[in-house]
Amino acid sequence: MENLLEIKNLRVVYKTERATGQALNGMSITLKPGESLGLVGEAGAGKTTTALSILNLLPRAGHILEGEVLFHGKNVLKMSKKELQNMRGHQISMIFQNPLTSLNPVFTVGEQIEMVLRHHLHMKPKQAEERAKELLESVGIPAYRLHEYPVQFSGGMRQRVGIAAGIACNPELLIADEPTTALDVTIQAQILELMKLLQEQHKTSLLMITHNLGIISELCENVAVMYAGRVIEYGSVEEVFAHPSHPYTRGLLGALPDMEKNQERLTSIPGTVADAQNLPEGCRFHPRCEHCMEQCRSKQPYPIALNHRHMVECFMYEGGDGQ
Amino acid sequence: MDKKIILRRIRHSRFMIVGAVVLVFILALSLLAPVVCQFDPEASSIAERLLPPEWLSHGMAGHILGTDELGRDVFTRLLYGARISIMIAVAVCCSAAVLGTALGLTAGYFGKKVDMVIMRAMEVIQAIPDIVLAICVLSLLGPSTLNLIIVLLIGRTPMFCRLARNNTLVYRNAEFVKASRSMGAGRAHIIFTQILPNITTPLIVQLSQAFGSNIMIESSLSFLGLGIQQPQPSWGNMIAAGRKFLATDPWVCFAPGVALMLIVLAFNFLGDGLRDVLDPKRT
Amino acid sequence: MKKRIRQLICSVLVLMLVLSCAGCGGNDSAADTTAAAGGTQAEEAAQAGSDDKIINVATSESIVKCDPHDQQGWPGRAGVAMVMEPLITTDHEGNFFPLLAESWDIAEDGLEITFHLYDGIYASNGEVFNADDVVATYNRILSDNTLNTTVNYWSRLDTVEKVDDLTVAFHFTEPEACAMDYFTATFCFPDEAYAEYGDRLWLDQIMIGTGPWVWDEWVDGQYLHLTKNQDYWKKDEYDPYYEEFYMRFLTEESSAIAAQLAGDIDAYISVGGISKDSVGLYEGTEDTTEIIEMKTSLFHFIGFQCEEGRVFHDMNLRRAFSMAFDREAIGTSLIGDNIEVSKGGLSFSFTLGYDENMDSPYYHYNPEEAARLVEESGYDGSEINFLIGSNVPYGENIGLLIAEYCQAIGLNVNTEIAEIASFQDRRKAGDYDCYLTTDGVNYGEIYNYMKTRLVSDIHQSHYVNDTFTQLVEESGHTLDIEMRDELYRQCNEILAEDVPHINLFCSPKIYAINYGVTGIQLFPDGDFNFSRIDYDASAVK
Amino acid sequence: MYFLRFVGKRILQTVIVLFFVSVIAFALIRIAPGNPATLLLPDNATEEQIQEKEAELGLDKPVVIQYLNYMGGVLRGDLGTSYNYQQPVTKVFFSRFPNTLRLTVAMMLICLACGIPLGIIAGIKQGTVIDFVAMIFALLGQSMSNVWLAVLNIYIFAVWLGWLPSVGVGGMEYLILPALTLGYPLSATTCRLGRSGMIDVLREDYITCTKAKGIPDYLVYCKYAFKNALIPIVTVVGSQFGLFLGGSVVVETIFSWSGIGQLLNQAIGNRDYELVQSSLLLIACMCAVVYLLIDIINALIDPRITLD
Repeated sequence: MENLLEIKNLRVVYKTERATGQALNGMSITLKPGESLGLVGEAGAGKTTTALSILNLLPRAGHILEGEVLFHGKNVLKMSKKELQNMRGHQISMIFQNPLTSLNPVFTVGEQIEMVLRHHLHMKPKQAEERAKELLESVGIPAYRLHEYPVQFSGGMRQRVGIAAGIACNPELLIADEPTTALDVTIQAQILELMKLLQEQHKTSLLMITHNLGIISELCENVAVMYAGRVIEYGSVEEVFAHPSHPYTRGLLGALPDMEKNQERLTSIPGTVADAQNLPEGCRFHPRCEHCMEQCRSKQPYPIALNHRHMVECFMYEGGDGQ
Repeated sequence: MDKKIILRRIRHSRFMIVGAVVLVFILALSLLAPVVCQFDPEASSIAERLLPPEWLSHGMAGHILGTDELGRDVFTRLLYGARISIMIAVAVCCSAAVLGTALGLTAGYFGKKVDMVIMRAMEVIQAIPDIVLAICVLSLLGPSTLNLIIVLLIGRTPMFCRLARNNTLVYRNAEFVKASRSMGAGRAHIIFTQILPNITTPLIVQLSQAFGSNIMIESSLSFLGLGIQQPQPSWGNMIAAGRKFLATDPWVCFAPGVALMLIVLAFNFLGDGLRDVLDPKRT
Repeated sequence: MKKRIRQLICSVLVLMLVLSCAGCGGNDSAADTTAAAGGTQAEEAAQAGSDDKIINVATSESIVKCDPHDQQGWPGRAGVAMVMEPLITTDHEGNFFPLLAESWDIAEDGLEITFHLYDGIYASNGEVFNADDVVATYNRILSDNTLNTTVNYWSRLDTVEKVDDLTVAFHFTEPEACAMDYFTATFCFPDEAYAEYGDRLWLDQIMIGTGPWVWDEWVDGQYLHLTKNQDYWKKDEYDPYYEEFYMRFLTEESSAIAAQLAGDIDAYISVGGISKDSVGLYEGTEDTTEIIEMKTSLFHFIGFQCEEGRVFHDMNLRRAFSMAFDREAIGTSLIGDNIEVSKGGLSFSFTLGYDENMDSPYYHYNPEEAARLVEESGYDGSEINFLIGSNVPYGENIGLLIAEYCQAIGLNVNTEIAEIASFQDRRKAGDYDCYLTTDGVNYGEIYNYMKTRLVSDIHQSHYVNDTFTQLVEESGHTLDIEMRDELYRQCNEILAEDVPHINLFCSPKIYAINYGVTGIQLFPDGDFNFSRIDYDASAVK
Repeated sequence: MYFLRFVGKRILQTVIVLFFVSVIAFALIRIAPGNPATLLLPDNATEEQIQEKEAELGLDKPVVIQYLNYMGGVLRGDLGTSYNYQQPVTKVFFSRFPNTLRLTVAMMLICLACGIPLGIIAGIKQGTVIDFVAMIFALLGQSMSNVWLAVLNIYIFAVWLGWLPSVGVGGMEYLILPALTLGYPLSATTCRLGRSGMIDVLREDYITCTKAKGIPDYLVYCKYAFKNALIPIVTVVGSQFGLFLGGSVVVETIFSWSGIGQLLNQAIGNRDYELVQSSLLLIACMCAVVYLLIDIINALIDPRITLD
């Protein structure tokens, strides 16, 4: 089965007035149709940049230096404006992080859903309105609120509208950029429930971007841990959560309170997140790594396959001894 | 925003540099007027009436931009006129900005009754056209420069007040204001340390544009005979006087017109550059 | 609910836009009954027959109201004169000609004047015009003594009496020297029309009269439109070629000239005359436009505040002021070469009371003598307020030049330009040291000027000279012109000596009329009359 | 219906403003020196003739009575008679008003036709040549005083090229120059507002989100982004429209365009008390209506703005 989405060695930098930040430094992931992949990492690891690169929607300051983003084998970065517009919202759609600012304040909620239907599925306004009502019902919003404005909705409800708009054209790939971060826990659970349900109904493949490991374990089959613009560990959720190999992943999992173990202190990772403007040499994590070896400081580690469903980028496993 | 960023932006902002250069040039010329030109701006000599511009044929000694209908040197009057016009503009704009902001802040922050009263007062002032205000006040108090400043001040305050009030409303119920209020900050503290810094940017931009528009309004009032009285030169009354000779001797009118355009352009360039430099959201 | 509000608001907006575009489209928006606004002149001209039967005359001041007896400006009087006619007309130089009245005789004691009307006069609505109409007109004037005509002319008229159908007798309380001039400036209206409409005769612009033209429409600030009276009672004497007459109000001189050069207007009769510097624009139009330069009696003069304790109470300072500046230089540079500089007193070569060998020493430019007088007078250098009316032609520049000359001889004179209303107010209160304004010697008479400004002292100048007052009173009652001339001459002598008022110069007026347009009467005191306007093909070069 | 409550409240506020305008106009014009009676009569009018004229005009009564009579008349819809024109103020005002209205509408059309599109394009293509040209157009426009611009227009189009008649009221060709003189500075302001508005809006998340939905660029800019950038434009352009309903004295004087501005200027010169007061009231009234419309339009555009 040929890959739905493949990102190969993607390098992206942001040129701002202050300095140039290396957001992505040779990132690679693959996604099969129907598969759901979790992308996890701290803030500034390049998660949102990845999402925007897939849709070739980088802001004015973002520049793609090298690498490819293949969707159905076709490189998105080389697509014409026409093709891009047909793909976005139709084959790939995205749900944004902050529901308060991702909905156009001066247009009704219905309009923001119907515009996708009218443009991609060429529906008549009447027909589009009906379909929009169904979509709202499906995400748990009463249909009569179609003509209301975003200002009249709470954060959670707005995120549901974003989701409704995202799944309007039954996209093959749904990118969710930290959909629940701005919401409180109870609403989070409802949103996740909703996404799980939608995934089963429409078989859309999901790229879930979050820093919340709980969400990953519930929703995704595979997980890719990102640090300073690279994927440092990739594998199935069971495998990675059971045997976290990369010191950073161990640190992440160690930071989680575990009901069974009665730990007094949670392990935390010393030091701060790698600064995109001046990344350390060699392995980006070495300043914060207890098992830091000589070669870590100079050379960039290469992906090592621990087994067929688990890969890590760390010299500790160079000899293939797979602790 | 730290100084370093602002300084670098200033260096890169073309508008600001051009505006500043032209402004400094005009200010320098008008301040050095006694040195630069040998003619008395108010002394007329009938023999040399309506001479065409000699440009630099006699160096600085000749009538560089020709003479007006009473034989007074246009270039000299231009420079002395610049002094008066700029002085009035600066006086009016700064005082209007301070008064307007104060009113705007109180209206915006205290809201309801205070806001209603101040805003209605501003509407009343704006409902009365400038010229009516000018004619009545000037003919009552006499057309001196101070009275002109008072009239222009009254006319310009509503603009600043409205701007300050709208911005204050935006910030009044912003989170950080609520936070500081919850920490027991006094009203004055909130207004001056919290709200005022946030609304200074639009006010500064408005101030720079007000300079330009104020000079234009002063020239319109002088055109109607209400602004600065002859023999004192001002660009407005020079254009008004020169209009009769537009077809036969156009330079009498073009010189102050171009000068007026240049200085207002300079102020606008400066204002525009300032807007970009102080724009917090600029990446 | 929100949807419905939106439809409501949008419909209101669309309606407003359509309404304003209708107004903007230039078609007649029926703003009100009489003066239809909008309505482009070009369209009307096209509808009313070929272009050359229409005459366009531009003036620099606009008409403000149509009341024949309350007009202030000359354009207003000229417009009314074309529709309503006076009893007699004049050439403004003392000669009178019959119009409504065929002949007239003045009683010995000057207390009664009788007019004999032509037979067979009828108004534009066919109404017969006889003695009753004249009596009705003058009774209306006597009934309201706040009208301009009443105040200016008829303060001494007692009663008007109808002798028979064609004869009217006027009785005066005292002999009125300039009565005949005043008859030429009072317009008569038909009494039946006045009985029927009353003041609406002019408020609603009905304006029925016996004149050669019929009032069609006056649009405030734009134009006055008259059509030819096909059935004029003096058709044999005056039957104009033109069908329509437009008087356009173009306050902006350079644009009026541009309009004439472009052929939109046929004559430019500016109230103040075309300025010397703008005449240059007419170069190259020598064969189409005639530049007429009229010597008029419009003169600039300066009045002093001679009250006790004020600077100019001292006669020598007034003389110093008069000698301080060069009238010739100022006049020629600002106004024109053929101005007539005053030699003393009030009169000019074409007015009564003029004396060739009058040569007052104080009317010569003599700065040394002036400076000497100033030192002797012990003048303390306090500021002298030189008030100038903003409507005085060339006033600002003349004032600035004079002030500069005075500063040179030590008089600290500062000019102040005052708006008309405050200028009048300040003068009535005497709140000035000296003021500059203009006046016209109407019909060659200087009596009115001396009586009001010096004897009854309406400007509180506190100048008192008993012999002068006695001379002026006497001249007011003498009807014989030679006697009056002698009295005025003596008055001028006193004025040249005491210098309460100093006369600068009388300025010519320049008009521009296209060749072929005839019949525009231009009088030496600045007045003008269009009622006999006509076209003469032979005159076109 | 809270909408009607808002309009009602607003009308009440307008009445208060109009009341103050009438008081201030009444006082201002009377403070100015000069007596209308003496202006209407020739110089040599005697004292009692002036008294009689004042009685005729009703100026001999104490000031307060005059004000009450005047306001009584206004409430009955009779805005008094003009001393100079001897005609009801409404007739004089509305015989001149269509000219000012035509000029203001033409000015608005020019401003909407070239100000807004230029501003939008400059906002979208920020930093390119078009943006630079638009900025120069805007800066030039804002630095032209209407005295100087009017004189320049007359010189270029009427005197030098001779295409257009420079002065007078009439058909379309008379309207172009004055409308251009008023329209250009306003379209410059609109262009700047449009540009800064667009720049701010295009930074917002929802624009990226709309693009992420594959909506073509022209729709994103001209519909979804434009509507957000519209509010500052509507407020400023609307208030200018209200202001210019009072006529621009300078432009009307230079172009002899007999509109309200010139009428007001002459009326003040002649101390025509009732004409000045009533004209100011009518202008203030129109401005209030226009401001009300602006608020309603703003509320229609942006639901976040509540008609408080």
